[in-house]
Amino acid sequence: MSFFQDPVAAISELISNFLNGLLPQVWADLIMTLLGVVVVSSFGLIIVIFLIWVERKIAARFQDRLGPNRAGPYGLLQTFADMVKLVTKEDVIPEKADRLAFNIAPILSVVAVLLIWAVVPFAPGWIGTDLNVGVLYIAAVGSFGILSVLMAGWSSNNKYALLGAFRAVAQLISYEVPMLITLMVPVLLARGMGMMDMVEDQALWFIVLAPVSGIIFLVSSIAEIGRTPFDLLEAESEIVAGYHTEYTGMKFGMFFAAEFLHAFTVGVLFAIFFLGGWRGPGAQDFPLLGVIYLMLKAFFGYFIVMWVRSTLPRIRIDHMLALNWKFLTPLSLALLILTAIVEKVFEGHAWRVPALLIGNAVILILSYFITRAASRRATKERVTFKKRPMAKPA
Amino acid sequence: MTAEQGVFLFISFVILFSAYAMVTRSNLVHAALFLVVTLFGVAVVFVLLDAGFLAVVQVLVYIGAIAILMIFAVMLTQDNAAKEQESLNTNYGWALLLSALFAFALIVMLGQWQDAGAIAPALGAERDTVVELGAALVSPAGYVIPFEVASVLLLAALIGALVVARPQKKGM
Amino acid sequence: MTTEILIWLIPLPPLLAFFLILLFTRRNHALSHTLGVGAAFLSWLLGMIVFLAAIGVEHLGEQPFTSSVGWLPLGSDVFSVGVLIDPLSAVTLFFVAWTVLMIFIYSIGYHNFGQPKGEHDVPGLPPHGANQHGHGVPSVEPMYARFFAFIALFAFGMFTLVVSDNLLTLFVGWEIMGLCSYLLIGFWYAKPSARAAAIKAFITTRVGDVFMLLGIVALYAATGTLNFRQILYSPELLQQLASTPSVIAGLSAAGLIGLLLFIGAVGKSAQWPLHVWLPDAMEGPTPVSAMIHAATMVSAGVYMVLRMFPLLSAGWEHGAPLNTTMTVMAFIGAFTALFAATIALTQKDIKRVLAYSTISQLGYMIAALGIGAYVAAAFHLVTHAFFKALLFLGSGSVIHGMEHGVLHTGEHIDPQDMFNMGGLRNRMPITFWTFLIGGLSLSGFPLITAGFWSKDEILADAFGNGHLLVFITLAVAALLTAFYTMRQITLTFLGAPRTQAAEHASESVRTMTAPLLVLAVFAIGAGWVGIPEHFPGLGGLLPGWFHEFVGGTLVANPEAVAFSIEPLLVSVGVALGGLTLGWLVYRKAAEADPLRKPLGAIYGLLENKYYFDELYDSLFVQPAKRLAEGFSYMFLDRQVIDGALHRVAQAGLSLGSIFRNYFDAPVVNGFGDLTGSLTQSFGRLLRKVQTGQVQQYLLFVALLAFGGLFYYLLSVLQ
Amino acid sequence: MIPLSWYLYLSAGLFGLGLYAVLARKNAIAILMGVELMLNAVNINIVAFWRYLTPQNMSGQAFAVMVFAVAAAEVAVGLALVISVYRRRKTVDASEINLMKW
Repeated sequence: MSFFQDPVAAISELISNFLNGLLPQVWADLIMTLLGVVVVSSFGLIIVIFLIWVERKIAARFQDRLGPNRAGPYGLLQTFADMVKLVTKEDVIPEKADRLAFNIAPILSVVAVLLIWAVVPFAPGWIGTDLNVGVLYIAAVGSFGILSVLMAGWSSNNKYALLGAFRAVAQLISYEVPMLITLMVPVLLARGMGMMDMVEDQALWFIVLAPVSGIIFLVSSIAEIGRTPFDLLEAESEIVAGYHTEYTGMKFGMFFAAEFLHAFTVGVLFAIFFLGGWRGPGAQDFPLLGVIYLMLKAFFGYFIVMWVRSTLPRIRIDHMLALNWKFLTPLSLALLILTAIVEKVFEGHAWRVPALLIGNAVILILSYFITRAASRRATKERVTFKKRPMAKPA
Repeated sequence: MTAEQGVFLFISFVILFSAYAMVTRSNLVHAALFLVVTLFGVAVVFVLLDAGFLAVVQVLVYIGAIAILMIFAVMLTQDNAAKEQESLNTNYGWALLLSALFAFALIVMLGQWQDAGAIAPALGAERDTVVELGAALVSPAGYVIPFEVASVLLLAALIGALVVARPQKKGM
Repeated sequence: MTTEILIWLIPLPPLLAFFLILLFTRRNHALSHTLGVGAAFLSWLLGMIVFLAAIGVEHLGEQPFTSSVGWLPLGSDVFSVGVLIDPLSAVTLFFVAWTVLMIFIYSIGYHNFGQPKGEHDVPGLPPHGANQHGHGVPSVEPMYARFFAFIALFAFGMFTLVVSDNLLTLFVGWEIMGLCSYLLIGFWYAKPSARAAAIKAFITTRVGDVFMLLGIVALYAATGTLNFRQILYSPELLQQLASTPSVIAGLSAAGLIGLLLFIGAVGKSAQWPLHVWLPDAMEGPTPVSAMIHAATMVSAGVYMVLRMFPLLSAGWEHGAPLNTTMTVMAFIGAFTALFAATIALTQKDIKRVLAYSTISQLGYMIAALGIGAYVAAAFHLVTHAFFKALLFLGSGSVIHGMEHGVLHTGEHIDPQDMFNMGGLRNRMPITFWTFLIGGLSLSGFPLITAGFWSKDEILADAFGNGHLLVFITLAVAALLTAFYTMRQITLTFLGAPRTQAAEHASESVRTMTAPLLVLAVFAIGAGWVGIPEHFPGLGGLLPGWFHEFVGGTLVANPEAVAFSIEPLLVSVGVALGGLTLGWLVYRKAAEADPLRKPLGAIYGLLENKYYFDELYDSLFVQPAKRLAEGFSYMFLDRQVIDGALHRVAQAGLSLGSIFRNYFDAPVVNGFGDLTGSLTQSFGRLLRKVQTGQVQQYLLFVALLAFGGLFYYLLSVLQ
Repeated sequence: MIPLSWYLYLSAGLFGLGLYAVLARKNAIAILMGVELMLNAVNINIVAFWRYLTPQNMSGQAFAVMVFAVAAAEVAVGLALVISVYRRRKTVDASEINLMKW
């Protein structure tokens, strides 16, 4: 295998040969693993710097502004300047704060996102570890994110922070339900929970086979990262900044970075589960191409997230919960059942794809009618508030 | 001592230490956080036992749901004054004695047992235990009825929890 | 295979009905009872199909309908549950299906469906009646749908019990019925007496159930299976069980397990000494009484004993001396039969008489089993279910008629007291005739009634196999039975009305009388299937297939006892004699019982049911309370040192008070004071047994668990 | 290689700690946490036995899954009860929740 075909494999072989010559097998393996961890997580963390710039630029375009344009060419160095600012800021810990939890929370929030990257298949053969329960793993480590939010909110000893944490738990745990259920759809289609198999099985992108599931996944993921319109956990007009109200300096920076990285990770996951991951012409032979495909697809998902963010206003908390429990969860369950039945009945049949598509369409139409009927009933039953007495000038 | 043994000893130390901290900390949120560490350690033990699926489920269910709910409940029910209170009830002496005896007796009993020194047989590289577990859970020759009963149990718990925790109507 | 599927389906309709009624149709009375009766009807239909299929099969005992599924894999084994229809369960299914259906239909009328709502009716109390056109009329039960839900669940339990092929599911059905009987006896939960009766029934039967569960566990430990056929149809296994000694000296493993199971049946079938719950259970609505006491629940106990008969009789051969278990059964059964019959003589409440009569008749069956008369016991179980259900429903109809009269006249009398009745035969002809048939059947009126044939067979068996003591006891009990039955009929229906209400009683609605008529047919006809072949004149006229059919359940088909004239004469004599005596004594009875004077103190003893309730109260309930209090004092003082200090202080205090009283007050006075204060402070300390602190309770649980562990350790380390 | 007994000792220790929490902690939620510890100890045992003694069939893991389900149900209902009690009595102290006495 030549260097140009697969540079990463070539380099890692080089290093491991070097280490094996130096150290016993166990230690060499350990160091190789650690190196892999460092590489993958650095990749994640470095890409954040770039992401922040991209997001600010694109958001500015949506809002008819220019965005950062002073530091460096096209404002590229803006993020570095911000970093310097954050690092040099005074690190304030509130007096009554719970120091242990307060300090661990931001680290945990970054870790939670980085852990997902361990199972991201970048290209054929390029994966941190190919767990046979990869999908479940993603769902599992996501819970650390919730934990970090809770810890941050509670330990700050600030009522806004605590309120933010409460909202976060209500929202994140709720939206985990439809997200997990929709994740089962690609699992069913790929007949396995391994991430590599998932991508390799997508000769036909799953977004084609399960379009509605893809959309549900994207929506609930946006809720999971807590971005507009689901940014109730840090709604600045209501609860200052939510769970990270009390954080300054680099700790705040960690939350900030984690959020951006999480948003991008959602794009990556969307690409893996529904857009065929690294698949693309020539990716099998040149893994580097696969990485590029994956990143392009991920940016597409990320772009949608940004688009939604700059378009929609924040929704009310009861609407947020109602959308989840009364709409997304039943819908995703219906889709899961549909997919399971179709996969069983039309196994290996030419009608499998059309059947899935038709099923998706039928469920979508049905849900439209049910929702419309429900909303009509709700309009009828809407509580009419009493007219308040007007203040009259004396 | 092999690397595996080292990992095991380290992780059991972490588990027992954090469990001890959970039991003794009077600050309930700290206790819950230590519980999380313990649960995570148990997940690692599952990995050591070649039960990767269980490890992931352990993290998902215990940390992602149970521990979070615990912390949530602590926050809902704790007023700040309660933080300083004595965390143990008046039975603690007896409790300490009894649970120490219990653990000791268990250890003695298990140590006496003939298979205690068993070494894990090879699992076989071909086997995908996740697939086997899935098949066992839903095949009629396996555990499909307990599995369904468990789902009914969860549904019942869901409804029961809703009913119990729902604010009472006036006059009830 | 199709028959097996049908068997699986039998218990399901009532269960479905239970959930549907409870969840959806509670507010709609008509829909609720349609669901309930419909479910009972479906089960009946399935039961009849299965029954007909079953009697069509030759040697059903050897090749019964069975089907099972694996339920719980246990290590290398799979615990399977399934259904089994062999001759015994087929006939049980037959009478259960019929009586259950009849009781469901009867309940519609009994709970006054279609009547207006009462103004003062509240859930939890019997309806008080509504006012219509200036007269009181019965009002509809406020918890109408709930009743149907409960009895549907009850029916589910019974059907499960009958069709199950292993002890575990049998026990599940058994316990479901236990729960339902608790719910139904306490149906009118706002009545304190109903609540107490419900708790009493639940706890008393629970005593038996715990032993039964122990028996089941012991059986599983000994054999590794709970399947009837695997245990009962392998003579080697039974032989082995009968020859292994158990932990109790002098008792084989089979004997111990059998006794434990039998205690379960004693609780469920209300045998002495666990009979106390059944009369009190009359607090429930009458269809419930019929269901619990006649057709299903108490029969379940006997059914279980019949089921396990090969185990109970393991090591015993026909004609050989009885083994321990059987001796116990024969003794308890015969004793209960006589004992309950004597109590029934003096009861005033029409339903209580029947309750004691039920206990007595169940004693008959147990005694019959105890002497090895397997078929006779099964036969009596069937006939008894029919005529006793008939009698209970009939008594319900009487009470209903009386209530009607009470509401009409506005008198304040107890509509269940027989001494308030009299002359009802003109007012309620259908009830009278059917009740008469039931009563005659119960007393064993010769030749035409079902009760005669079954009772005669038991007596013949007892006589023929030389169990004279049992024979005499049962014969005396039969005499008493006939006597109190006639007493009941005379007091209720014959003579002149003793109250205004009785004069204005009215016949019940058709939904109540129709089941009576159907059951009356069975109360006569059910006996004809078991007429012994050699009976003079009648033998062989009708095919007496019952003996052969049910006998086929056992591995060795028991031989019918040879015909002899003595027991027949005795049984005819006691039936007719009892009936005549009853009529003679009560013909002219007015407000007081004519037996009271001649019997004197015995009458009081009987009237108070031999003071068994009081005995149990002072024997178990009070000491339990005292023990509990003492226990707390000894152990539960929370802090050891604090508690010790406390007690030292207490002791000092009482010591001080002794001195003070000794010096200060007159000795007698002081002694009195001291006693009082000591008792008081003692009591105050003692009642702390129940601290309400769950962790202290848990501490004891853990202590016990540790004790078990420690014991195990000791035995292992030896 | 790790002998089976190590896992058993670990689980025994964990069980003891959980038991202590259940018996001695005042706060009802802490008691629930102790119960979780005990359940985890049991699970370690189950899985260890599976791995060491009967790896050929999946009974051990299946039972562990059942334990997860039971634990989830237990926590859901338990916490609901705690919240409900807190609403009425403004305390989650198990030694103060003692209405059922005498």
